[in-house]
Order: sequence, then structure tokens, then C-alpha cells
Amino acid sequence: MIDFSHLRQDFPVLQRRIHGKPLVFLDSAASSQKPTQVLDVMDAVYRTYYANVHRGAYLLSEESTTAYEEARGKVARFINAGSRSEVVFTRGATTALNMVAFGWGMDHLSAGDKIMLTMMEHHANMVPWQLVARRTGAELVYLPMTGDYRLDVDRIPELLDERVKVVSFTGMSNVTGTMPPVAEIAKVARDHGALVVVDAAQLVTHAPVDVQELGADFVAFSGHKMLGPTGIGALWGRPSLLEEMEPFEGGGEMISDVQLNGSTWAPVPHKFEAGTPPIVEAIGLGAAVDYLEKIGMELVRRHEQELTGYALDRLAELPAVRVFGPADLEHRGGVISFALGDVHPHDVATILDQEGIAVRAGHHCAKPLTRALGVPATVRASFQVYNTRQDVDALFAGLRRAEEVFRVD
Amino acid sequence: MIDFSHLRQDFPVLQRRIHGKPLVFLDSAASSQKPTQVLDVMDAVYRTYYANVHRGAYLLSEESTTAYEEARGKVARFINAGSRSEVVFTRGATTALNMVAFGWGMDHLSAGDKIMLTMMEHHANMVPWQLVARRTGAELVYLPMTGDYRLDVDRIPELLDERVKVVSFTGMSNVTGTMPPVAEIAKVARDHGALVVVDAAQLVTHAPVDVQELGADFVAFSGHKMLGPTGIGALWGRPSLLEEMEPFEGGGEMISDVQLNGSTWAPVPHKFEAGTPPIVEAIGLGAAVDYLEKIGMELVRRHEQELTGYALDRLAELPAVRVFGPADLEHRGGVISFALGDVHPHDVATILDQEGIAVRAGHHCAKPLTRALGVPATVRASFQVYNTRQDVDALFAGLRRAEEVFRVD
Amino acid sequence: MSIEELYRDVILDHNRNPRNRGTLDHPDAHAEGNNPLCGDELTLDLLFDGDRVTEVAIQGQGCSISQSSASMMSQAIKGRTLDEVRNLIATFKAMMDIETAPSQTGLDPDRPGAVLGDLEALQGVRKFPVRIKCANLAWTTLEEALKSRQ
Amino acid sequence: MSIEELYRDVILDHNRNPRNRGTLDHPDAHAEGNNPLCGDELTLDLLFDGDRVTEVAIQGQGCSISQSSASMMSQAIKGRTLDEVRNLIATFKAMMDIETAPSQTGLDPDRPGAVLGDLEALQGVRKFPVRIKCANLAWTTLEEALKSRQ
Ligand SMILES: Cc1ncc(COP(=O)(O)O)c(C=O)c1O
Ligand SMILES: Cc1ncc(COP(=O)(O)O)c(C=O)c1O
Repeated sequence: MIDFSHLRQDFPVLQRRIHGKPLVFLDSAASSQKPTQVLDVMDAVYRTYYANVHRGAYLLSEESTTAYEEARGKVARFINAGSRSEVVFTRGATTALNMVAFGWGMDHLSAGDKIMLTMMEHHANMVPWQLVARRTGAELVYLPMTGDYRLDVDRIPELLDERVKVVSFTGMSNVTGTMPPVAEIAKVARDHGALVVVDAAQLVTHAPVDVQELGADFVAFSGHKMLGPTGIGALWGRPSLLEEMEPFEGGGEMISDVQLNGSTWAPVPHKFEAGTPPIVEAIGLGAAVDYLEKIGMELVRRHEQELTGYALDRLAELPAVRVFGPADLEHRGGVISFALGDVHPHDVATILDQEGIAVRAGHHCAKPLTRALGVPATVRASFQVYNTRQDVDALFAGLRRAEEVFRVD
Repeated sequence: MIDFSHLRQDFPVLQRRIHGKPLVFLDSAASSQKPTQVLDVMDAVYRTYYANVHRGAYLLSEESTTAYEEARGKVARFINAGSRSEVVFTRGATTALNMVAFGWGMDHLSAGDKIMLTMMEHHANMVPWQLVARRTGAELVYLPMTGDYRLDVDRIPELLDERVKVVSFTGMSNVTGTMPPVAEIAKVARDHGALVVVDAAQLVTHAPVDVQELGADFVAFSGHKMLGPTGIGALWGRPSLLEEMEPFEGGGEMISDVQLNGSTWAPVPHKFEAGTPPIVEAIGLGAAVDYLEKIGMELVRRHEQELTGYALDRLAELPAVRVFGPADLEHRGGVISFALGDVHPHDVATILDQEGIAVRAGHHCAKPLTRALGVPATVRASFQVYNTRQDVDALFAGLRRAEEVFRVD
Repeated sequence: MSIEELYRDVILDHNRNPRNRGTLDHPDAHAEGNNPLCGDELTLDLLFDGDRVTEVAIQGQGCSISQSSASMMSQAIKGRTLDEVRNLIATFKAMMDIETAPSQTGLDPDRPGAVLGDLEALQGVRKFPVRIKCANLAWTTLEEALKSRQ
Repeated sequence: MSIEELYRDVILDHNRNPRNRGTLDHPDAHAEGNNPLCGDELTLDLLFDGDRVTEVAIQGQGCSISQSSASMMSQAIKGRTLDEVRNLIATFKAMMDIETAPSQTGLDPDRPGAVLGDLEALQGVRKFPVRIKCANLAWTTLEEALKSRQ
């Protein structure tokens, strides 16, 4: 049994008391908390060497540029990118996915083409494609889910016809916790000639990610879910595709030359980083990567599997609880959505909040998936490195309390 | 003479020594330094109540949402918006301008239409329009500059023909410091039926801005130039235009409903804030607004005018210095671009850096303007609230040193 | 602040056994309301005789607060005149508005239930600010329905 | 570290009086280089006689480091064989590479100028890392020009 409880002291917010009770934070899938190791780095940037990057001929700017580019290097290494220029800093996973959908899609999709998504996607990997489909005339097709909340990969051969030009799917569902066989799906889709995009917003912080092994064309994720700050994320892309793809935004820093009637672009990745980037946030993300690498992502994954197993066992003690997600720990991460009898998820969340327990209730930005589950919303508890068995026990006790209030038998 | 020297203690980085000399930071037009009042607020968010916004049914999320929306209220009040829903948080001015260029332009521009810019624009207000022009077939026209580095408003009647559908221009040049008569130009352009966009990235931190007085349709700016953090900016828009405009990015938080084949949008401003927003950055920007309002933007403007006047006087003592910008302090802010004889600006910047003085050298993301000035690059010194006459004196001494090294007579 | 202040028995009862459930074939007034952030949904049909509400039918899904508020509202407005309904709306909104002091809401602290009946059980929601919009959903939908009639 | 270590007299001289300035009508090799971040620009024309550089012509604008480096390079390669030029490129790059220890650059500390001539004055640039790309511009452009010949 892996013990990460010593990490808790790194996260100041965990000292908070909520309605007089100690905080039990179980909403890291929405956004994780941050260790002092990240907060201190960011604060120190502003206090000791902050300046805008790339264009300064003075020391602070040089130091900031170096730190910013080193952060890129850290992120590149974290996902085992071939080189740091394959990593584009973005505002978050959402922007990264829009960048691909618009930047690649607008030039490569047209009426008759198909974009293949899955029923499990977060709106961030659905709405951008809908927007691009509307503008290009392409159609959307969705890979369905199996009865045990996994992607129905057996349906791929039938759905993946020659009109499918893009396959974009999640590396880990933020609702069911499902982890699809990414490399397997990516291989089939790429062999088929489709562009493969992986939404790794959850995956990247719950398991080791090696973009070369995944075999996708683009991989998107956010910093704030992986112990980093808000306002930053990244898009990894194959060099050849980044080279050819149109920039998503125009502005400073992303140009090579600007004439009155047209411009040429800076080399990758700068072509995709118009304007002043989220400098300190990128450096903070680099510090978050350092923190996670020090623990080791293999261990993070194992800790989470153990905790998830324990939580599923405890939830099974409550007959009124129905979990929406794979039972097999090999195929899921530490995100657990469930229903408690017919008590509405928002009522469950309010009762838990009174006990100091932070969970999420709703559709988790995945309305089509929630509809497919046949419920208006779910309660979701999700784990990060700082969660413990005690947190699970608190959740269990809180659910008992909810059963009491709502007289669930 | 306004004395702001007591403010310097609020900016920890100003204690830095550079190559053994005290830091003289004169590159705030690229990005300003941040006071502890902003840094402490951001740090406290992460340490005491951080959570993702808008969807949480628990206390931390409620507190974060309240702080985030209060920050929107502060920004709205700072620019005298009619209501907080007129303020969209973005990654920065660049994203805000792209949002308008693409979101409005793609649906309202077509072949034969004209987009009117000015010769003074930053690439952020040029390249997005070039991209949209290419996709829509619209043409670009540029309002020229006068001999004394102001916009040639007399040419407007002739250039503003019925094909001009958009007039987008800077509220203050980041190269020459020029402050065009924004309200006057906006009125002529709007009466003419054109959409009016103001790039206020510089203006908003150098002078009071009242969007209702400006009379534009959209106003864009960044947080990091106005004592706030990186990764955040804002777009103000007229409610009716925000209502009708297409979202720039798709994703979570910006939807009302998502079906498999299409979606409906959340109310303004959320429609334009896809995904997890830069939460802590927005709250930090709110704190920066508090800081500036406590000083008072009228006073900020006066302080800067006095300092600029002093700097122009001192530079006039050096016959080899040639300033590119209006002499009249009514028409300019605290951004001074200049040449020192024929010494290349990068050489000047390197010599100043050795003296601890941070200035910028280059085209300042305004290549067409720099070309129009007839130089490959300029040296730029720019002021913020924390700059003093001593900083100007240090610049003067540094330039003397550069003259010595390069034997300028 | 205890959770029982929010989830009073009468609320749980209305949530379990919502009154005036269903739809009307030819309503004089109709509106649909939803709370995109929570997913609460409501449709409301009304029949009038002159300016008196004679029938109310509600359908929807959502949390106990939104659904019980709708159920209690349906009871409260049935048989009332338009003016009386408007008064109810105003009083309910005042009760839910955290900016309004409890003494200013128009409720009678000495006679619980005298003014708004069962609905007064929703007072506890004031202490749970994120849930206020749940309680209000039925009432904003009612306002829309009244507009639809004109 | 003093600024005079960067701006040696010979550098200022080459900056003021750049050698081999101009363009060639029918160059055997040609390349254009630029440094988008700084705005430094350079065009380079070469004439060969067999594998020997007989003419060099340079045009461009930029800071004193980029322009003097180009001027000194033009002198250094004129009259040299391709192999000698390639050796010069390698030595210059080693000199500019902050990862290479000064003792490993191939320069002779006891005989300043013996290996790279005037170019050795650019050693000071190593202490000003942001300016290294200025010094290198002429040389990366030279490499491009040599490729263009093949
Ligand atoms: C006038 C002007 N417009 C736009 C911008 C772009 O702002 P940002 O880089 O913060 O997006 C800048 C800053 O560089 C500017 O000075
Ligand atoms: C699976 C998944 N994809 C995409 C996103 C979007 O990430 P962000 O909101 O940080 O842009 C999220 C987070 O909400 C997610 O869980």
C-alpha cells in the first residue's frame, strides 16, 4: 500500500476547515490543488526576475526567457516529446483542442468528410469539432460505449470508413474514469490515414504519458489539473504537422515578418504562441512537472489505483450507490461518478459540503455522456496525489449522512 | 511635481541588482512589474480557497467563483462598462483582438469589404485582420501617420469609403507613445456604420479609460501591462454585439446545451470563456485594478506626463538622440522610442543593461511602423507608476556611456 | 447552520410527492425554465378563469430544492388572482434575497407559514447561497409564463 | 565583465568600415540570413575558383556584432579552400559555444589571433549570451551559401 500522506503538507489549502470540519478535497478532476513548490516558484519569478520574454536585450528578460523555455523543455521531457519545439504552450486543453480543430480542420476538412469522436468526450473535445464541422460541412460520428463503460473498440472497423479524416478522443474520461487503449486506437486510426488527436487533460496527471508510445498526432492537456497554475496548458504535435498547420491566432512573437498586406510565420512552436504568453504560468507548470517527476508517474498511477480500488470497495458497501464506470482497475483512473439512490446529485454535494467534503455534481461538461448514462447528473469524487484512505472513509461517512437526511434505505 | 517614489517599495523586483548596479526598469510597455498587493492576493487564492469556478456545489468553488466574478466587476468598473457581463476575460489583448477579428469578421466580412487599420498598429491588431482578410477576401487599408508621429486624421474622410466595415486602431502606440483622439475617430467611424475596435493594451494603464466615452464597439487589453499577472486580459464589447457574435473557442462552461450534432451557447460573457478560465490570473487582475484605482488613473496619467516631459528634456541635451514620437505631451504617453546616432539599438541596449538599465531594442512588434520610421529598430524606454526622475537620469548617464563606447560625437 | 435547516421535512415531502405534476393540453400560459449550470429543468402550464389561476401543471427534473419549490408554488398560486400571484412572487423573491434583512421580507416571524405557507420552509436556503438559484427557478419560470399570457 | 570586452576596437572598426561590402552579379553561391528576433539581416555572395573562394560580397544591416562578424568573416574566408573554410566555421562555432571550454576551442591563448585572426576579438561575446546569435548569423548564412553551391 503506497503511502503519500507526507505529501499533504506541501498543499497549504488542505489545512482549510470547511463549516468547521477539515477539508476533504475530492474534486481534483475539475482542478487540482497546488503544492508550495509550485507557488513559491511563481512568486519568486515575479519578485526577482520577471520581464516579458524573447525580445529583451537585458538581463531580466534573458532570465525570464530562459526559465520559460526551460519549462517547455520540462514539459517536453515529461511526455517524452522528441524535442521541445514540439510543445506549444496554450491557455489550457480547451485552447489546444480548438487550435487543432480550427488550425488543421479548416484547411483539411470539407463536405462529406467525417470527424470521429466518442460518446465519452468532454465538451472541450466536442464543441470545437462541431464548430468546425458547421463551417466546413464535415459530419460527426461517435464511437459508442460498452455496457461496462468502456469504448466499444469493436465498432471501430465499421465506423472508421474512408470518409473519416480525424479521430479525436479522450485519454481518460473525466466522468467514468475510463482509460481507453489509446495506442491501439491511435494505430488503427493512423494506419487508416486519419489525423489522431488525444485529449489528455485527465490522462496526463493520472498516469505516465509517452507521446511517442501513444502514437497520436496531437495531444492536448492543461496545467491546472496536474498541480500547476490556471491559465496554462500545452499542445504536443508531430513536427511535420505543426510545420504545416495554420496559426490559430495572429499577433506579436508568432511572426517572422509583417508587411502591410501579409505576414510570414516564426518557426514552430512560436508560430502558435501569438502575443505575450502566460509566462509565469508556464514556469509554474514546469515546477509542477518537477514535483510529479520527483514522485514518479508510475507511483502516482499505482497510488491512485489502490485508492480507487479501496473507494470502489467501500462504495459497494452502500447498496443505494450505483457507480458509472469500469470495475476493472486496469481500465480506469481515479475519477468515480455515481448516483445515491434517487437523491439528486446536487443535494448529495450540498450535504457532503456541510461535512467538509468537496465533490462535484452535474454533467461534468459531458452532457451527451451523462444523457447516455440515463441520469440528469452524477456525483463525482476524484483523486490526486494528496488524497488518502481517510478521505475515502470521510466520503463514505458523508454518504451515510446523506442517506439519513434523505431517508434512503 | 507628483512624487510616487513611495510606491517603489511595493514592487519587490525593484530591489534587484543587475551586473552589480541597481535595476532601472524602463521596459514596462512590454510588461510591467507587479506589486506585492497583487502577488499576495494570488498566492492567497491558491493557499486558502482555490477550486475550479462555476460548477462546484461546495464552499471553495463558491468562494473562487465569487472572487472570479468580483474581479470581472472590478475590471468593468475600472473602464466604466455598463455592466460586468460586458467584460470577457481572455488570455490577453492578442486573444481579445483575435476573438473580434474572427468572431465578428468571419461572419460580417466578404470580398470587396475593407478593414481600416493604421500605420501605428502593433502586430496584435494587424495580423489577426490579415488572417481574416485572407479567409474572407476583404482588403486592408491603413491610415497614415503625420510628420509629427500622430495619426493623420485629416485623411479619414477620404479613406473611410462605404466599403470600410471595420476600423480598428490603437488607443496608444507602444512605439511612439502617440495617443490618438480615440473618441473622435470612433464617432466618425461609427456614424459611418463601421465596427470600431480599440486596442487599449497600452492606453488602459497609462490614462483613465471610460469605454462609454470612447464610444467604440470593442476594447481590448492585457493584464500584464497594468501591474497584473501574465495569462489574463479582457475584451469589452457592446452588449448587442457580444450577443450576436460567434464564440471564438468551443468547450466547457460556454455552452447552454450540447447535443451530439450541435450546441447552444451560455449567456454573455460565458459564451466567450470556453474551458477553465485563468481563474487566479483574473483575481490578480482585479487586485491590480484595486491598486491602480487607489492611486487614481488621473494621477497616474499626470505623473507619467511629468516624467515623460522630463525625459524628453534630458534626451534633448544629447544631440545624437533622435526621438520618434510627438513632442506635445497632450498627445503622447510614457513610451519613448529613439535612436542614438547610428549606433544600433541592440548595442545601446546591451550597454545600458551593463549599467542595470532595462530598455527594449527592436521593432516592438510593429514592423510596418518601424519601417515607416526609416530605421531597422529603435531603442524604447517606457514608464510605469514606479519610475522616477532618478531612472531618467540613469538612462541619460547610460546613453552618455554608450556614446563613449561607440565614440559618438 | 445544520443541514436540516435546508432539508426540512416539508421540502423532502414535496420533493418525493410533487403536487400538480403533469402538463395541460391547452394552457393559457406556458413557460420553460432551466438552470444550465445545475441542469435543473422545469415546464409550467397555467389555466386561467378571468384573472384567476384555475389549473397549474408542472413537469421537470432537478434537485430537491428546485422541485419542491415548484411543487409548493403550484399549490400556493392555484386559485389565486393575478394580483395575488404577483404579490406572492415579490414576497418569495424578498425571502430569497440575501441582501434583504429577514425582518424586511414581509414574513411574520411569530406566525410561521402565515404569509407563504409551506414555502416558508425554503427560508433555510438563504444560508446556502449556491442553492438560491435552485429555489428561484420555479418563480422565474412563473414570471415568464405570465408574460407569455399577455 | 566590462563592456569593453564585448566592444573591442577591432569590432568597432569592422562595424564602421565593413569589408567586402556589396553584391556579386553572378555568384557561385548565395544565401540570405536573418535573425527575426533582432531584425539583423545579411545577404552573402561567393565566387569560387575550383574549390577556392575568390570573391566575397556582403550586404545587410544589424547590430555591431552581427555586422562586424560578417565583415571579419569575409576577410577570413577570402582566398581559402572549401576545406579551410569548413575548418574556420567549426573553430568559430566552438569559440562561440558556451558549452565548450575556452581551452577546447582550438584557439591558442598564447598567440591571440593566430588561429582566427581578428575574429578572435569576438570571444567576448561568450559573456553576453543573448548576443551570441548576432555573432553567429554570418556563419550560419555562410553554411547556407555553401549548401546552395552543391
Ligand atoms: C499596443 C499593443 N497592442 C497589443 C499588444 C499585445 O498584448 P499581449 O502581448 O499582452 O497580448 C501590445 C503588447 O505587446 C501592445 O503594446
Ligand atoms: C477530459 C477533459 N478534457 C478537456 C478538459 C478541458 O480542460 P480545460 O478546462 O482546462 O481547458 C477537461 C477539464 O475540464 C477534461 O476533464
